[in-house]
Amino acid sequence: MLQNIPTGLSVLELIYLIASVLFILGLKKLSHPETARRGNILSAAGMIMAIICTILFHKKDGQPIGHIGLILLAISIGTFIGWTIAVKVKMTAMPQLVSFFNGMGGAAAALISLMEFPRMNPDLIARTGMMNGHAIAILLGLIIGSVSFAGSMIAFGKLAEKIGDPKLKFMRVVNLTFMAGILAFTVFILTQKNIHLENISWMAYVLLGLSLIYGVTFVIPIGGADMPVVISLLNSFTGVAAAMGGFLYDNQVMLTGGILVGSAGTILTILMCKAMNRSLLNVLVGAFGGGGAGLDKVAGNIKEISVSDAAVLLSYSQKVVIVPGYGLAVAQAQHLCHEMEKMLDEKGVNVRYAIHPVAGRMPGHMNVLLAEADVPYDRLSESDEINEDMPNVDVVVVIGANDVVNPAAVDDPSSPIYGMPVVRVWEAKNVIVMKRGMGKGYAAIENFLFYNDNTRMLFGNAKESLQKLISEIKSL
Amino acid sequence: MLQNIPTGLSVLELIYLIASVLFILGLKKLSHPETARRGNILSAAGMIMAIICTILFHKKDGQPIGHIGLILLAISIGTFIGWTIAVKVKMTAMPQLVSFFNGMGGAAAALISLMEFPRMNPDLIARTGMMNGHAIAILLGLIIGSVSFAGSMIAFGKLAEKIGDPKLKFMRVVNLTFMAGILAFTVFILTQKNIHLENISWMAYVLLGLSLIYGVTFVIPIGGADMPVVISLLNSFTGVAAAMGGFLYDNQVMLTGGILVGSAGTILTILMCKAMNRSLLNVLVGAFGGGGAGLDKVAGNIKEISVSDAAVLLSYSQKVVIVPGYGLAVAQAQHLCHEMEKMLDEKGVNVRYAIHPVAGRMPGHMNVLLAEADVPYDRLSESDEINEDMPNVDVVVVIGANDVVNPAAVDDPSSPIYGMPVVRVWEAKNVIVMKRGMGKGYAAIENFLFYNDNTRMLFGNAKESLQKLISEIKSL
Amino acid sequence: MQEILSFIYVHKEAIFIIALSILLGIEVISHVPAILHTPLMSGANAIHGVVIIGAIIVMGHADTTASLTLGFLAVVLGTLNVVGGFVVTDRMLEMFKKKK
Amino acid sequence: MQEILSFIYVHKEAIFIIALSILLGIEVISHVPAILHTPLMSGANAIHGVVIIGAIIVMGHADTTASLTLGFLAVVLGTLNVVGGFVVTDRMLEMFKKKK
Ligand SMILES: NC(=O)c1ccc[n+]([C@@H]2O[C@H](COP(=O)([O-])OP(=O)(O)OC[C@H]3O[C@@H](n4cnc5c(N)ncnc54)[C@H](OP(=O)(O)O)[C@@H]3O)[C@@H](O)[C@H]2O)c1
Ligand SMILES: NC(=O)c1ccc[n+]([C@@H]2O[C@H](COP(=O)([O-])OP(=O)(O)OC[C@H]3O[C@@H](n4cnc5c(N)ncnc54)[C@H](OP(=O)(O)O)[C@@H]3O)[C@@H](O)[C@H]2O)c1
Repeated sequence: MLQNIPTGLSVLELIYLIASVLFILGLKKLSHPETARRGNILSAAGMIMAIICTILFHKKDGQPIGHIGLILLAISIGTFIGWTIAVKVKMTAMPQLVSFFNGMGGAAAALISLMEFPRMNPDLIARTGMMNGHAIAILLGLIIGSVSFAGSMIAFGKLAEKIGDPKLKFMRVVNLTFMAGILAFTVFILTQKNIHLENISWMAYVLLGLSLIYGVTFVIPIGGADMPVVISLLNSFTGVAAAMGGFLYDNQVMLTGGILVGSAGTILTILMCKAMNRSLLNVLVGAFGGGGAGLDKVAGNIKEISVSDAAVLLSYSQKVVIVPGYGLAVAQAQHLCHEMEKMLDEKGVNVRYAIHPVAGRMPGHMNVLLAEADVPYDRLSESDEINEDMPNVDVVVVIGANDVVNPAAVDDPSSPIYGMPVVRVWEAKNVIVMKRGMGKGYAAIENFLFYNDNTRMLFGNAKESLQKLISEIKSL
Repeated sequence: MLQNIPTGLSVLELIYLIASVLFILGLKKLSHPETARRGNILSAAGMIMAIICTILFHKKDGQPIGHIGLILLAISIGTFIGWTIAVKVKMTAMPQLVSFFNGMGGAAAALISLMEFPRMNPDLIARTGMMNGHAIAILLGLIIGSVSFAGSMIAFGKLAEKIGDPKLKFMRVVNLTFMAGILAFTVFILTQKNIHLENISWMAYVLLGLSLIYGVTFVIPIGGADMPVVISLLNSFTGVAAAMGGFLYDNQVMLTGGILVGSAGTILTILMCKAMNRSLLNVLVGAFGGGGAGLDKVAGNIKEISVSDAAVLLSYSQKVVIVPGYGLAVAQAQHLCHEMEKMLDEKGVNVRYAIHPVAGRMPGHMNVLLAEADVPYDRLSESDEINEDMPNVDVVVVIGANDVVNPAAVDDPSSPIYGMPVVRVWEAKNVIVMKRGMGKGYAAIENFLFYNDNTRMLFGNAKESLQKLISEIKSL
Repeated sequence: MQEILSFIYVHKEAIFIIALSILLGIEVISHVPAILHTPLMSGANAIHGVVIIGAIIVMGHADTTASLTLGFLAVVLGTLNVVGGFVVTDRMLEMFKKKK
Repeated sequence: MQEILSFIYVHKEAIFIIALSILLGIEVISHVPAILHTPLMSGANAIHGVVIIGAIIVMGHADTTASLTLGFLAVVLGTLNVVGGFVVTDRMLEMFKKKK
């Protein structure tokens, strides 16, 4: 038995082992800031090894891989398109791009299942009926892959702002119905006995159709701002779908890689929810989200500040902290923000940025945004760090942030964001808030910071306000 | 194929899976202080499940487990002895006990290999010669198991102070020779072809003998104080030996459990070395260790303090920190130490203990020691914590500690302990050092703390000095 | 029930591998700082592109034009996932690197 | 060489399980605080007592008196490792628990 194994197959297994370990190490390094980039390269190396060696060494019933020319063509096309898109797209469009690529993986998994379904071993089915590991893996791969594909495309559309956020309360019922339907139909397929495969091949297509629709109805009602969480969830779905393929072909690298992403993705989803102080269920069912312009029901005193006063206040301060938020990204004012920071720096003002982990609409949004504008990395501090020093800060400039500077998170136990870590800007000596009006943030709740004694509002689109502020500072 | 599998075997696999997961979770919880105890219980639950279900459900070639009565008898005997020893033995004798139990596991693994050797499948050997997975697993299990057994017994003897630390420089050569011999003999066995097993069964015994001797010669030259590290290493050896059994019987729980301990044990060994700022190689080859009474070559001023002066100084302080060390354990003075601390506490003195992670001769030695004397947990602080507050401390009492309060770790780059974290007692206003004389510590290096201006020595056995101090404080 | 149990027995190694991979995934990710959530999501996204291996196998053993076409599509999509995933992740991480 | 490669192929699942377990072991332990080193060592020591499963299997299928005797010994020693290991660890950890 030992002597008859072709060397190629053994080498392939070894390569698969190495690739799996590289995936794990890569993921591990990806979760530390200093090693993240190397981690990504490690996983990529594992992937390339696995692909090349599969083409070279894989055998099925003694047959090597055929159609190599076409396979290489397909890979070239995929590489060309993937690379071009990935390199060209703007930094701020990254989340939808991740969603798009995730959908591609899901589609590939679904296609594999679709093709394997009619090819199942008739002997096996004669013996066990459809209730066997092979059939289960195929069906799960089909369902999960297509849900992931359809869902990712919707998420992509939402983030690219091509699909809106319809308020569809009844969707919850529709979704549950669909889920039950898919489940029932799967069980129906699995309990078939003594059948010919040709007679039930159509069932795979029905299942595909159902799953695609479910993918759409699942994501449609969730608010656009929650898409990062949804993408992370669909990401772990695709991982599981890929693992099903590993089960099918007794292929350990697909199994490990897929399951690894499945479990890491699930944890990541939960972590992302936690960072927003919400539960996953809450995100999926959608208790809040979408934000919008809120009515000002609070009778309080709003104090505005003129651009010239703001310029003077900033120029003669010692310590200034800038708290960027979603509005800065919307206004695409990061470059102006950096310009102002440089000008103040030249005047001898100590300027830092307080980066809240969930400011914006994706984790790390602010880092990416400010990095795009070439803000030096050492100017960015985590909000916790800045909080300690807050009482010594002369002016905090809040640019398009709202929820992440809401004192309710600290002092109002009835608030939905109570307990979320926030930048405690109200402890600084002065606060200048730049936003367009009294619009609410993502959590759609009131922010009493704006009514504080030491808060001054500078209304207007962040880009224009910053522009004015800069010319004012220049002319001082 | 699917229908013919007896339910018992499937249940067994499921239980093995659960047990493996419990082992992993248990180990994970064991590494956090709050959950450690629950972690241990989790792993124990996994083990019990695995044992019971093996007896009930295991089948080999369709045969269930036989001799169940005898097996239960053996388990009862083992449980009785193990439990009795484990419960009776004094807390301070724990390390040698761990070593003893570790040796038992190693011996069991070696015995299994010894019995499996003549039972190898003759067909397999006819086809592949001895070079097959089965034979490799058996031989590795035999070698590693017996090295671990013999080594653990020696470590046990050293910690129980039944075996000394002979200074045998030539042992290194002997060891390398033995290792090479074992390796060569193993390769010799594995390259046998076309043989009858009966003709080579004696080889297993020779290998056993060689490995046992190597286990002894490997540990003998290492200093007694380094035994915790050696035990941790042998611990991971036994894990690997157990995993070999898993390979042999295609038994996943043995495989996972064994390998898990093998890798966790290796990391732990390295962490232990790191905490002492040494490399594993340095420990094994033995650059220093064993300690001993050192000659005082430093011309400096040693200032003694009388018991009554010390009592006055302590009683009228506000903040006192006690730094316990190996000498406290040797003198078994933990109860007296607690008594003194209570008396000072009643006088309104704020007393805390600074626990250095590698004070004593095993990690956590001081925690165990002081817990035995019922010192409340919240009086114990990690050395890092205390260090910050050190300048505000009125008196530090160093009881039988030496290396962990050596300023050379901070200011003498040429010192072998340079870089090791230490309790920076010299920053306190006064330091009282209680030890018998000018004996050196484990690292056998000079300690300039004793010559500092604010240091006073209180010579004598820790137990007697404390006794005198207590009656002095009482009479104040 | 019987079927599920037999299933477990037949696939015991795969199930062990799955269980261990799940635990590893959890263990490896659980301490990631929030700012790395997006790149990590993207990096994980690239890794499940390993589904391309399956696509290659299917296509490499395709016997009809229909299955060859579907297989071709699967390989293209899988490659998109892999290449796009890794490149996008790298671009994101580039933004995080310390500038001098 | 050929033999080693074939070996890898035949035992591919076991090898994967080993690789994953190694990584898990490293991952799980790597942040343990120093004061837990000794109990952790002891707890890990108890876990490799899983070798007792092998001892039970050997003894349960022993056919000669000699092998029965050796098997008996192996089970006794294995039990010692398991029981002693867990009990000692528990005793140590008891010492660490917060007293009220
Ligand atoms: N980062 C993530 O991963 C993530 C993912 C999902 C959800 N979230 C959630 O998103 C929120 C992030 O908080 P945040 O403080 O960054 O943003 P926010 O609370 O959503 O507030 C953004 C504010 O910016 C203002 N704004 C919008 N466009 C502007 C423009 N062109 N110029 C100036 N101001 C403009 C809006 O007020 P006006 O309309 O008055 O101008 C709005 O109040 C949190 O609630 C977080 O939980 C985060
Ligand atoms: N914890 C671990 O896991 C572990 C394991 C292995 C090695 N180590 C090493 O052990 C050392 C531990 O440091 P340490 O400061 O605790 O101990 P130490 O440096 O070994 O010093 C102990 C001191 O106690 C004194 N002493 C001995 N018996 C005494 C008695 N009956 N009454 C009073 N004093 C007595 C000795 O001086 P006299 O002879 O003058 O009395 C000696 O200088 C470190 O170097 C560490 O790296 C630790």
